[in-house]
Amino acid sequence: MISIGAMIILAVVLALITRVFLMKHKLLSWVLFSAYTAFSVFVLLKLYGNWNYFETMNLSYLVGRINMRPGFLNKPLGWFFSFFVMAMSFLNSFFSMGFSKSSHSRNIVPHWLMILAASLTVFFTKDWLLFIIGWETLGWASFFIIMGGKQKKYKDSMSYYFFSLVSGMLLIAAVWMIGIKFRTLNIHTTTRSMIILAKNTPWQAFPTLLMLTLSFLIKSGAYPFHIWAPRAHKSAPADFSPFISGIMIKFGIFGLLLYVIPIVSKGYAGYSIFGMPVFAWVFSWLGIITSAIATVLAFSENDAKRLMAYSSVANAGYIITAIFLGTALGIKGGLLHAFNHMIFKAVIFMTIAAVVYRTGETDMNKMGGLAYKMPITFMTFLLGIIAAAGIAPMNGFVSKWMIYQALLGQKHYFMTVAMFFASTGAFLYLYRALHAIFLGQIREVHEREVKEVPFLMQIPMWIGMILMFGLGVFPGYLLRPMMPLMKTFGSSISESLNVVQGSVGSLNTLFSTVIFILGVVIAAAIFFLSAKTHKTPMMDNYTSGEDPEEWNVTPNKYQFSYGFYEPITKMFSWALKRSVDKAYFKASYILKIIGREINMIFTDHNNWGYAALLGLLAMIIGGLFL
Amino acid sequence: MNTYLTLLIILPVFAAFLMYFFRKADNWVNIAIMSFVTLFGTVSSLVMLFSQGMEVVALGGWKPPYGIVLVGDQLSLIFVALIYLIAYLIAQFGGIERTKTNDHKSGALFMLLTAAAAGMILTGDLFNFFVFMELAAISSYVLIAKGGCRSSYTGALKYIFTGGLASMLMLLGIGILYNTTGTLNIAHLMVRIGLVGDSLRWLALGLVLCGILLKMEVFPFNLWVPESYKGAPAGMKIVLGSILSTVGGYALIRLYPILIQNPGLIKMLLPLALLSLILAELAAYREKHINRLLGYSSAGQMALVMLAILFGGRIGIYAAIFIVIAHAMAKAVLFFVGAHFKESTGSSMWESYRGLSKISPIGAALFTIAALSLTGIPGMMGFWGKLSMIGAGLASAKYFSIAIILIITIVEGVYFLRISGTLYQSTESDVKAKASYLLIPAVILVLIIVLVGFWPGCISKIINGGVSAAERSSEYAKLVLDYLL
Amino acid sequence: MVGLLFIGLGRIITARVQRRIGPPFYQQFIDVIKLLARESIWHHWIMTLGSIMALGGLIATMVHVPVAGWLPYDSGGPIFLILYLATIGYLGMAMGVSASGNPNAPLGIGRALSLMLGYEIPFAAILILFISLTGSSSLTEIAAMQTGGFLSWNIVKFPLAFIAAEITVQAMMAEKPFDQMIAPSEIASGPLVELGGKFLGLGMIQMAVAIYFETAIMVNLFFGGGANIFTFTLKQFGVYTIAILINSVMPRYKIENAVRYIWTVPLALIIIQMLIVFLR
Amino acid sequence: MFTILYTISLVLALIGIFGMISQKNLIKILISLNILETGVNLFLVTAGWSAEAKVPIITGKLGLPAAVNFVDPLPQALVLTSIVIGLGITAVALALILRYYRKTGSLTLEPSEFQAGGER
Repeated sequence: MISIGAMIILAVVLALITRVFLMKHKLLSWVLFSAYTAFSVFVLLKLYGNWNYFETMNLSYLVGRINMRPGFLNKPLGWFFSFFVMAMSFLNSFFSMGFSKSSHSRNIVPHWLMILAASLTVFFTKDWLLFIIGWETLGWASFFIIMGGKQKKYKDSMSYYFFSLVSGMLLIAAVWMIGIKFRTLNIHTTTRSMIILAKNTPWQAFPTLLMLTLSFLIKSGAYPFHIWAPRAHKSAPADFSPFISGIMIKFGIFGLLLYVIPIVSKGYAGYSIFGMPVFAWVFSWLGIITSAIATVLAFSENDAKRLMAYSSVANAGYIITAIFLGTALGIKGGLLHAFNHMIFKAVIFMTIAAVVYRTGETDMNKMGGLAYKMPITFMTFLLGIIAAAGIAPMNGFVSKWMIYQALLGQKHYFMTVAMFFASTGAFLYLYRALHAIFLGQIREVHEREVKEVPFLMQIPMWIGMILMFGLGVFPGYLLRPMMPLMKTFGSSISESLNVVQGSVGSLNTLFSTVIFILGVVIAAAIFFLSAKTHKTPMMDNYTSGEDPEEWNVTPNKYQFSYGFYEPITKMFSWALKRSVDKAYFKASYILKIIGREINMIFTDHNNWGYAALLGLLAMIIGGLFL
Repeated sequence: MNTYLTLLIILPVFAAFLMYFFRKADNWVNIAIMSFVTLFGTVSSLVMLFSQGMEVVALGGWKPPYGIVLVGDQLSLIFVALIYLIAYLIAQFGGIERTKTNDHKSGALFMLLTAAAAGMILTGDLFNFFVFMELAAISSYVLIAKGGCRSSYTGALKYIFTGGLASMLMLLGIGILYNTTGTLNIAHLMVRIGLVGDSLRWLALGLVLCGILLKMEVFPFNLWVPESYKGAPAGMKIVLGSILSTVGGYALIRLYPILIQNPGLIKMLLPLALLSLILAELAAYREKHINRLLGYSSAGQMALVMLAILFGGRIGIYAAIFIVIAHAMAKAVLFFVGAHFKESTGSSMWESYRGLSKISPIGAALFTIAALSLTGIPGMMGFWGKLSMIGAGLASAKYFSIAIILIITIVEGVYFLRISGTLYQSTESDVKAKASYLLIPAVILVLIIVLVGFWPGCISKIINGGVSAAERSSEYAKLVLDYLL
Repeated sequence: MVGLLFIGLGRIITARVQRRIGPPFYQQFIDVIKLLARESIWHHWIMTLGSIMALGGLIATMVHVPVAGWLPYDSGGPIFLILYLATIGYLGMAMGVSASGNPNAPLGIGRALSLMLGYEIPFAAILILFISLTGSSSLTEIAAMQTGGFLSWNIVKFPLAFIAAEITVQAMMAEKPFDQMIAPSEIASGPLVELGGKFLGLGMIQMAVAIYFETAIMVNLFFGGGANIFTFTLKQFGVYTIAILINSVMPRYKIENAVRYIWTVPLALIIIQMLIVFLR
Repeated sequence: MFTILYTISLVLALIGIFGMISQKNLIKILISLNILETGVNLFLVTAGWSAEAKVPIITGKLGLPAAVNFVDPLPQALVLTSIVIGLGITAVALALILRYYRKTGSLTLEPSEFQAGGER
C-alpha cells in the first residue's frame, strides 16, 4: 500500500516536472494529471474503511517549544473530501484534455497538481502545522491558475489571493493560540482539549474558535467575504471554475467540520439562544444571510460564471447554516449538500466551459438558443440546474430537504423562511441562465458556427448526469458510505438506499421519482396520442406569415435577456447600492492614499525627518518618567 | 583556529590594499581576489560554526575587559557565514565590479565593507563595534554615490547625515556607559550594567540603540532608505539589503541581554517597531520603483526582526535569527533578479516588467519564490520565521502587535504577488534577456530557501545554538571573561 | 378532470359577476379535446420536452396531495416534496415556452418567477406554523389534526393565517390581482403566447391540475381535509370560488408592487398569527 | 568643574543637533554635524578626566605603583579614533556635496520627482 505522504510528494514532483519540462506539451501534461488523479482515486478507495491508519514522516520540526513529527491520519472526514477532490479532478481532466487546444494557459497543470498535493495535506494531516502549509499553498497556487497570464484577470485573482492570505493569517494566529494553550499541535488531541476548555471556560476558547471560524468562512465565501467568489470564478480558466466552485469553496466547510463544529456542538457552554450556543446561532444566521444576499446579487448578474459563483456562495451558505446547527441531521444534511453541490456545480460549470469553448463568451446577453446546437450540453445543464435549485428528482433536493428538516427540527422557523427565499431565488436566477444561454432565439453567428463539444468533453457531462440523477433517486449510495463519517458526529443511523429520515417527516426518493416518471409517461401519452405536429421555423410566427426580413425582425432582436428580473432588482436596489464590494474598494483606495502620503515622508528631503528623530529621543527620555 | 577568526577581518582589508596594486590589471583579477577572500571567509566560518566551539581572541594579547576581543560563538558565526556567503555571491557573480562603475576602487571599498561587517559581528567590544560601524558606513556612502545618478548622491548624503547623527548619539551613549560602568566589553557590560542608575542606564542604552536602529533601517532612521536603494549600484543594493541590515539585526540580538535589563525601554521600542513596520510596508504598497520598493520592504522586515526580539523569549530570538537569514537571502535574490530585469528592459519600474516570464522564466520563478519567502508563505524559508514570530508574540500576550503584523503581512503579500503577477502576464515585447549570469547566485540562494522551507530541521539546530548563545547572557559573559583571565 | 370542471364553473361565476351568462360548465372539456385534436405547429423538441415535463411534474405533485386523507401510496403528503415537485412542473413549462423563441413568453415567465419568489415566503411561513404545531411535515397529519367538526378547522383557529394563505394562493393560481404572468393585454398571454393546438391543450390541463392540487393543499391545511371525496371536492370548490370571486373584481398589480404587497400584508398577518400562537 | 565641562559638551551637542534639524544648506548641516561631534568628543574626554590626576604617561623616572591617580587614558584613545572617523566622514561628505552640486547646481536636497522614470 502506498502511503499518503508519498502521494503528496508524487504530486509535487509531477508539478515540478510538468512546470519545467512539459510546458510545451499540454496534452501530455493533462494525461499525466489524469493518470495521477486516477491513481489517487484508486489508492483512496483502498484506504476506505482503514480508519485510523496513520503514518509519520521522518522529519522533526521544532516550532517554538513544540517538537513534532508531522504525519498523516486517515479519518472519514478527510477521506471523503479528498476522495471527492480526486474524483472531480479526474473527471475534469477529460474535460480539460479536450479543452486545452485553444489559447489556454500552460500553467494550469503544475499548479493544479500543487493544489492537489496541498489538499491531500490539509485533509489527512495529523497536526496543524501541515494544515497551515497546505492551506496557504492553496492560495498562491490558485492565484496563478486564476490569473492564467492574463492582464485583465489579474485584479480578480489578486482579490482571491488577498482573501486567501487573510484566511491564512487568521489560521496561523488561531493555531498558535491552540499551540500555546495545549503545548501540542495535534489536531485530534487539541480538539478533545478544546472541548473540555470550551465546557469549563468558554471565554478562553472563544477567540480561538472565532478566528478559526472566520478563517474557514473566508475560504467558503461567506457573507462579508464573498466578493472573491464571483471574481475568481469569472477570471479562472473555464475548466478550472468547476474545481473552484466544487472543491475550493468546500475547504472552509471541511475546516469547520474538522474543528469548530465538534467543539461548538459538543462542548461549548457559553450563552445559548433558542437552545443553541450563541456562537453557532450567529454563524447559522450568517450562512442564511450569505445565501440570501448571494441570491439577490445573482438576480441582476449578466455573466454566466459570476451568476453561478453567486449560486455557489448561496449553497455554501446553506451548508454553513446546516452544519452550525450542530445536530446530527444538520451535519448530515450539510455534508450531503456539500458533496451534492460538488457534483452538480462542477457539472454546471463544465457546461458553461463547454459553451465558452464554442462561443468564447460568458456574457449571457450575448448568447441564446444554444440548446438547439448543443443538446447534450443543454441536457446536462438542465439536470444541473434542477439539482442546483433543489427540485425533486435530483440529488440537490435530498440534501436541501434534509437541511429543511434539520432547521425545523431545531425550530428555527425564521431561518427556514429565509432559506425558502434563497431557494426560490435560486430557481429564478438559474432559470434565467437556462433561458439566456440555451433557450430563446439563437444568434445568427452561433447558428452558423456552434456545434456540440467533442466526445472527450462529453464524458464528464454524461457521468455527471448519471450521478446527479442516480444520487437523487438513491441517496443511500452516498449516505451509506458516509455512515462511518456520521458516526464521528454522533449519529449511528443505518441508512437505507432510498428513504431519508428527517426530523418532521421522511422522504422516499425512489417512490417520488417513480411517481414523477409515471406522470411524465401519462403526459407523454396524452401528447403523443393526440394530433400530429408540424414543425415551422421560429421566426415564422411573429409576422403572421409575412417575411420576417421585410419587417426587420431578426433573431438577435427577438431574444429577451437584458434586464430579465428588473422589477425584482429594482426592489432590492437599496441593498445592492450599499454593497460590500464598494467598502472594499474604498478601503483599498484609502490604503493607497495613505501609502502615497507615507512615500512623501521618505521622498521629501526637508529635515523634519530629523525632527522625528528628536521626537524619538524625547520619547526615550520621556519614557524614563513613565 | 584562533587565527581564522582574525583572518575573517584582516583578509578582506588586506585584499582591499592588494587591489590597489592590480589597478591596471584586468577585471577578473579583482574578481578572483574578492571571490577567493569571501569564499575563504564563508568556508572557514562555516567550519568553525559546525565545530561547535566558542572562540575568543584577545587582540594584541590584552586581556578582556581591558583589551579588544573577538568572539566567535554560535550566534556570531551564523551571521558571519551568512554575510560572507552573500558577499561571495556578490563578488563572484556580478555585483560591485561588473556594473557600470568598472574600477578597482569599488572592489576595494567592498572588501573594506565586508571586513567592517564581519568586524561588527565578531567584535566583543562596544567601541570597536562603533569603529567598524563607521568604517562600514564610510565605504557604503562612497559605494552608494558610485551609482552616479542624482538619487545616488541624494541617498548618500541623506545616509551620511542620518548616519552621522545616529553614530554620534551612539558614541555619546558609549561615553556614558564607559563613564558609569568603566568598561566597554559587551560581556563585561552585561555583568556590570546593573550598576548604573535607572535613568542614566535608560539614556545610555537609548543612545546606543540609535546606531543599531540606523543599521536596521528602523523609522525614523530610515529616511535615507528609498533614495539610497534606488541610487546605489546593483551590488551595493544587495550589500545594503542583505549585509548591513543583517548586521543591525545581529547587534540587536547580541545586545538583547543588556537591553532586557530595562523593561521600560522594550516597552518604548515596541510601538516604534510597529510604526516602522506599518510605514515601511504601506509605503512599499504604493511604490512603483522596484528598488525603492525592495528598500521599503527591507525596512519592514527589519522592523519584524526587531519585533520578534522584543517579544522575547527563546522562540522570539529564534524567530528573529530565522527572519534575518531568510530576509538576507531572499532580498539578495530579489536584487539579483531585479538587476537582471533592469538590464533586460532598461527600466526599474516594476509595471514595465509585464510579461517578463516569457523572456526570463527562471528569473520570474526566482523572483516569485523569494517574494513568497519574504511574505512568509509555507514551503519557503520565511514561513518558519514568521510562524515562530507569531508564536512568540502570542506567547508573550502581545495581541495588538500580532494583529498588526498579520495585517501588514497581508499587505506585503499583496504587493509582492502583484509584481509576480505582472511578470506572468502575457504581452508581446521584443525584449531580450541580458545579464543572465546574475541569476546564478539567485538560483543558489533560492535552492537554500526552498530546502530550508521544506526541511527547517537542517538549520534549526544551528539556529538553536545561536539562540542559546544569545539568551544565556551570563554564560556568555562568563565564557568571554573567563576565557583568558 | 376536476380541475377542468372547476375552471368551467369558474368561468360561469366570473360571467355572472360580470353580468354575463357565460359558457356551459363543460366548455373547458370541449376546449381541451378540441385543442388536442388539432394539428399544431412546434419549433423544437425542447418545447415538447418542456410540455411533457411540466404536465408530468404537476401530475406527480397531484398524486402526493392527500385527497380526503386518501393517497395512492403511503407517503403522507410530504409538503416539501410537493412544493419542489411542483417546481419541476413550472420549470418544464418555462423551458418549453422559452424554447418557443417568443420574447413575450420568457417575459411572462420572468414575472411568474418573481411572483413565485413573493408568494413562497408567506406560504412557507404558513406551512412552518402548521409543521410546528403538528410536529410533522405531512399534509395528512395536518389535516388529521383538524378532525372533529367545524370549530377545530384551522380556518377558525387561525383566521389571520387563513387570510394570508388566501392571498398567497391567489398569487399561486395567478388570479387577479396577481395575474401579471398572463396579462393578455400587455404581453399577449405571456407563456401561452406561442402555444397552439395540443401544446395549448396540455397547458390547459396543466393549469387545471395546478388549480386542483393548490386548492387541495388549502383544504388540507385549513378546512380539515374531508370525510370523503365529495365533501373534499366541495371544499376545494369553495376555495376556488373565493379565488374566482376576488379575481373577477380586481385590477392587476405591477409586478414589484405585487411582490411588495405579498411581503407586507400576508407576511405581517402570518407573523402576527405566529406570535399569537407561540406566545399563548 | 565637571559640571561645567559636561554642560558645555552637551550644549555643543544640542547645538549641533539643532543645526542639523533647522538648516537646509548641505554645508551648514555638515558643520552642525561637526559641532555635534566636537561636543560628543569633549564629553568623552571629560569622562576620563579627574581632578589633580597625573598625565597617563609612564616614564622611567616615575616608576610608581598603580595606586597613583592617573587620568584614564582610554577615553583619549577613543576620542582620537573618533576624531579621525569624524574627519573621514567630513571629507567624504564634502566630496559628495561637491558632486551633488555639480550634478544639480543646488546645495539643498530637493525632493526628487515622485514618479521619476527609468533612471537608476
